[in-house]
Amino acid sequence: MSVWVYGEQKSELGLEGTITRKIEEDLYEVFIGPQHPGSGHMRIIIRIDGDIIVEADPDMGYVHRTMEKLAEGREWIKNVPLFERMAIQDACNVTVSYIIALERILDIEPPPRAKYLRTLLCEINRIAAHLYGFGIFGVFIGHSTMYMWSFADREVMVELAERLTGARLTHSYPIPGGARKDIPQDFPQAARKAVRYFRRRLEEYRKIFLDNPVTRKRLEGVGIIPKKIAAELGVVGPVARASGIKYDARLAEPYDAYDEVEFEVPVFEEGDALARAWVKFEEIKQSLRIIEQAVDWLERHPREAPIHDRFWAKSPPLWKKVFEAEGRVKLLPLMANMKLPPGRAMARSETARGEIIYYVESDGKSTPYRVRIVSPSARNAIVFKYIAPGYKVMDLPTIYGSIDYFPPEADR
Amino acid sequence: MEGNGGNGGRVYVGNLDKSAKKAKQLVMGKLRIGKAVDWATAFSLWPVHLTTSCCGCEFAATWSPRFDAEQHGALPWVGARQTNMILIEGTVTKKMACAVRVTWEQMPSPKFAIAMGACAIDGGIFYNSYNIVRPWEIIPVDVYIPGCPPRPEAVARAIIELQRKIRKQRVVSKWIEEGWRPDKEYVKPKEDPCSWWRG
Amino acid sequence: MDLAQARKIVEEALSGIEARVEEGRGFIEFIVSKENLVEAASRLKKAGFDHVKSLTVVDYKAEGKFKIVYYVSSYLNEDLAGVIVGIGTEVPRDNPKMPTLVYVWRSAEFQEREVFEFFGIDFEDHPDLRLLLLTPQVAEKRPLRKDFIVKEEPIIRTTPPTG
Amino acid sequence: MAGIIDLILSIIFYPPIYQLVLVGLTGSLVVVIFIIWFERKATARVQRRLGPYHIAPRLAGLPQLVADLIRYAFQEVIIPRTADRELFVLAPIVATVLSILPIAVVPLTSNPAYWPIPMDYSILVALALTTVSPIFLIVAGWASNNKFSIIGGVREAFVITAYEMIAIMSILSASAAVLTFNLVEIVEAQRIWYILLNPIAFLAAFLSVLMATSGFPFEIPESENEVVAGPFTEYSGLLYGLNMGAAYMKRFAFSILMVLVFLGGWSPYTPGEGILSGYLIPSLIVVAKAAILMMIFSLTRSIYGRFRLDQALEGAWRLVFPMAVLGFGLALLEAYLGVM
Repeated sequence: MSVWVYGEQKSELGLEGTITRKIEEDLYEVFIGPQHPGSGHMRIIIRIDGDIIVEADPDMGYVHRTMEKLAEGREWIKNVPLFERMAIQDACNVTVSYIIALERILDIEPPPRAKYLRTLLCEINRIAAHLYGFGIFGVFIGHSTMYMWSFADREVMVELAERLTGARLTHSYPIPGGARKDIPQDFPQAARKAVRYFRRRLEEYRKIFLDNPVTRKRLEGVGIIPKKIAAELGVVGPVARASGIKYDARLAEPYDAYDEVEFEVPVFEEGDALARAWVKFEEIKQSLRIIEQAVDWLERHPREAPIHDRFWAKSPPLWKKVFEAEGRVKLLPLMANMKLPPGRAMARSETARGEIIYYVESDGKSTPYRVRIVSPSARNAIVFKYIAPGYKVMDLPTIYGSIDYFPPEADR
Repeated sequence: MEGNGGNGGRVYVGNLDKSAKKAKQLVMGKLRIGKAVDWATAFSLWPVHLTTSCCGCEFAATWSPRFDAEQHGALPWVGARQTNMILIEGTVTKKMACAVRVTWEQMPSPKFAIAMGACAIDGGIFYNSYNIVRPWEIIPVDVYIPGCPPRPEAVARAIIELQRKIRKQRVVSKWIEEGWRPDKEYVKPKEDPCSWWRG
Repeated sequence: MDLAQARKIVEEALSGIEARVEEGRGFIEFIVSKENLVEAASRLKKAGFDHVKSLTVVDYKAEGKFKIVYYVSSYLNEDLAGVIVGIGTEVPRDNPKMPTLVYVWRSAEFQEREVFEFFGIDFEDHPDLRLLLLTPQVAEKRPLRKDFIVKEEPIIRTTPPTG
Repeated sequence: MAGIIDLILSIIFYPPIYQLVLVGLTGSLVVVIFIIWFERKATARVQRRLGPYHIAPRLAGLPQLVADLIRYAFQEVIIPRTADRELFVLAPIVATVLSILPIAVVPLTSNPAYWPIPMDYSILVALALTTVSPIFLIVAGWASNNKFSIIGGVREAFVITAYEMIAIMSILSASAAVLTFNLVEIVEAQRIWYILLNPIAFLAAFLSVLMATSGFPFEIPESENEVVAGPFTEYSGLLYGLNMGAAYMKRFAFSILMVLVFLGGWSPYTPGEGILSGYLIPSLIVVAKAAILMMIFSLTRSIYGRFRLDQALEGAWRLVFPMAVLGFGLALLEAYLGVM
């Protein structure tokens, strides 16, 4: 068995992988996916020696829908719904950094109300996406009740988002210079009710899932990523935070209203699957705090169009009336064909699975010259290759579920 | 002779095809239980676990407590061999097309297909992508669900539509009598979706 | 820490290596020659930039070159976490070859495979340079290069749709 | 002609056969239909949803399994070209038959006229018969010639090593307490149900039955997230239906054994003369108790995930096996003290 030569750090980090295709032939090769309940829309080719995984080779691209290329042919704002399809259960978080990149090129700053609105929807999405992750995780370790409960409660958040934006999943909510809609009148009560409900439910989740003896036994000590290796592999989001890396794009480079609201970033030291589940669990609690604060702020401050004056000033008076009545910002037709000044920008935001990065380059036309997306799942995919070997076959779904890998996002 | 199954005439197994035909004649001709079979299949549409794209989110939500498609007897099942329905969830990429076709061929007849989402109808938002195929080029689709993504109610509705179709057009009992789906042509992909894999 | 401070740190680390500095909004990047890339990257890593956030390739067809930039940042050093620094190089379009940085930053491994299939850039000494996302037939077309064109319907029709 | 009819009648009314047909086949089918419905409904209730419903709203979806079975019965049966054809077809059939075979030897009444086979070692024979059917799951996994099936079969083999000893030991502890291998004597001796006298053995038996029938914390051979459907991955149509039914029928057979040994058998009722009082009512009581026990078994699905294979084996050998030994020791102590 040949071992990778790995620079100077080899002995220090113990990061040794085996070269694919060079391993001994007589090992059992099992193809997990793409039609397999233990993998989503991807395939993991594992080779096992007895019950131990010797090598895992993630075979991605089953959901590669060529977003980067399609974006080069579409107008700036038409790319928002396109990028949203990467992770539709986390739509606002995924697109907000693209919008921020556009705003950086345009050199505008959205009004504070728009910032709070975006933050509100981002956190609602984050909870929904974490619950989605919990549900899939539950099903992966055979716990169907966790799947059903978290999907049932996810509907609460989905409905909240629907009230705010009008769509269950694909909100297309943030737009350059602001947000598309103000909150409806009865939204604060509904949001507070949902927060109260969730605080109660989270206790029950803890009892049936995180503190369940069978679950604990399955998760503890599985898929351990030590801090140094986590940094070396460049994992993001809850995976990194469970390994003791205190990194969150909301802290590192605060966007929207995150520098004004109060929240903590939970960091765990263990780095195993249980710690990753706990990070997500604690993050839901923090998101609830942020939702409360954002709703309070929005209620305290007067309603005004949540969009930059550059776009709003030119709007006809009728549209202002529409906003007064419905809270809906109508877009100028020129926005669809808007030309951006030449320039390059990069922006990051923290989605539920970790940090997403957009590199946007404009050459002065109405379509981007290049958009580069690096999504959290794409960066976490490397975990399969380096962390899964050495664990048992039955640990593979645990690792998969705990890093909350979402193939459409990874493949773009 | 191929393998040990070629002759098929061992004493204790018998000729399965022949005995199956006889049993079919007996059951369908004499007992007339075609209606019961249609009823049973309509309420036992088990979709296979194959998530092709992001509509899988709403697919999962359809079986969540709020919409609970298990009410209608549909239970997502793990292996292709034990199921009789495939639910295409959104875009099918060129790489995934192979998986879709193979899964479809693995499923035992009578089988049904529902295509979910705009992408499964004509590409949807990805209509000009270089890496997608239309599902109807690969498998015969019974019911289409528009929407991007369709709401869970729409998915449940599609299941009910399919149930109605099976019971009204007596798809399954006709399949048993004639050995093929009378309402659907056999779809053969123009180009082999697995060519990238077979090399 | 803001970008100006980060620039100082990187310039200090890269002293002796000729680098062109380009600033964008939200990042700063240093373009070095192909030969110096591995050395420059190793020095950046020693300075605390421990992971690759994004490996971005832009195809400048008119100028006949690819610009390949590794955007790096830090996890272990919390001061550096707030900045994104790019280290990159330019290779000609007709013969794109460059050394791999997998041995410096392991987190670049999958992204280099991705760049290989989308642009056809050959990373010398990459341990496992295979296709990642695409099928061989699609990857042959090198879809993210500018000479691969996908058609898009115009948003404003000049003639009304008929029928 | 009359001789042939007599012969056929004598075969049908040969006690083990009619017990097998009446209780084993018909009874277990009814119980399994009810239990699977109960399992799906109870799980749905815990998970705050409805479960099967629209198939028959007035019966709350009770015929769901009937529909599934009819659908399976009329679906194509695919035999892969690479599979071992004979074994592939035979294995599920034999496994299903064998899994209800223990019912053919257990007496369900104290009236000697209706004992299937009057013998003194009925508990031993019944336990011996329960150990045969899992072999055919391994055969099914091997015959499919599919990687997942083979891994599933191997897992089944591992699990067998863990639960078999425990099941035999914990169920035999009752016979150690009464100092007999005759099930009727064991039942008759239970003035107090044996579960109260020896709860440790009951718990061990409960866990071993969960393992034997892929109950939920131990649903490892068919663990879908790694091995799709375990040994049954390649099975379709009727053959899969049989496979799926076999696990529940096995659970039914085990439950009847456990009812006789731990739960007093036909206990509040004293069988009398005649087929109604002597056979039907006591066996109905036993089947009803077994159904209640199976309902308890099925509740674990909604509470637990599944253990890893090595954890299940470790738990079985480190925790449940000593428990079974302890139960056996307790039984011997009780025999010495003459409690029963």
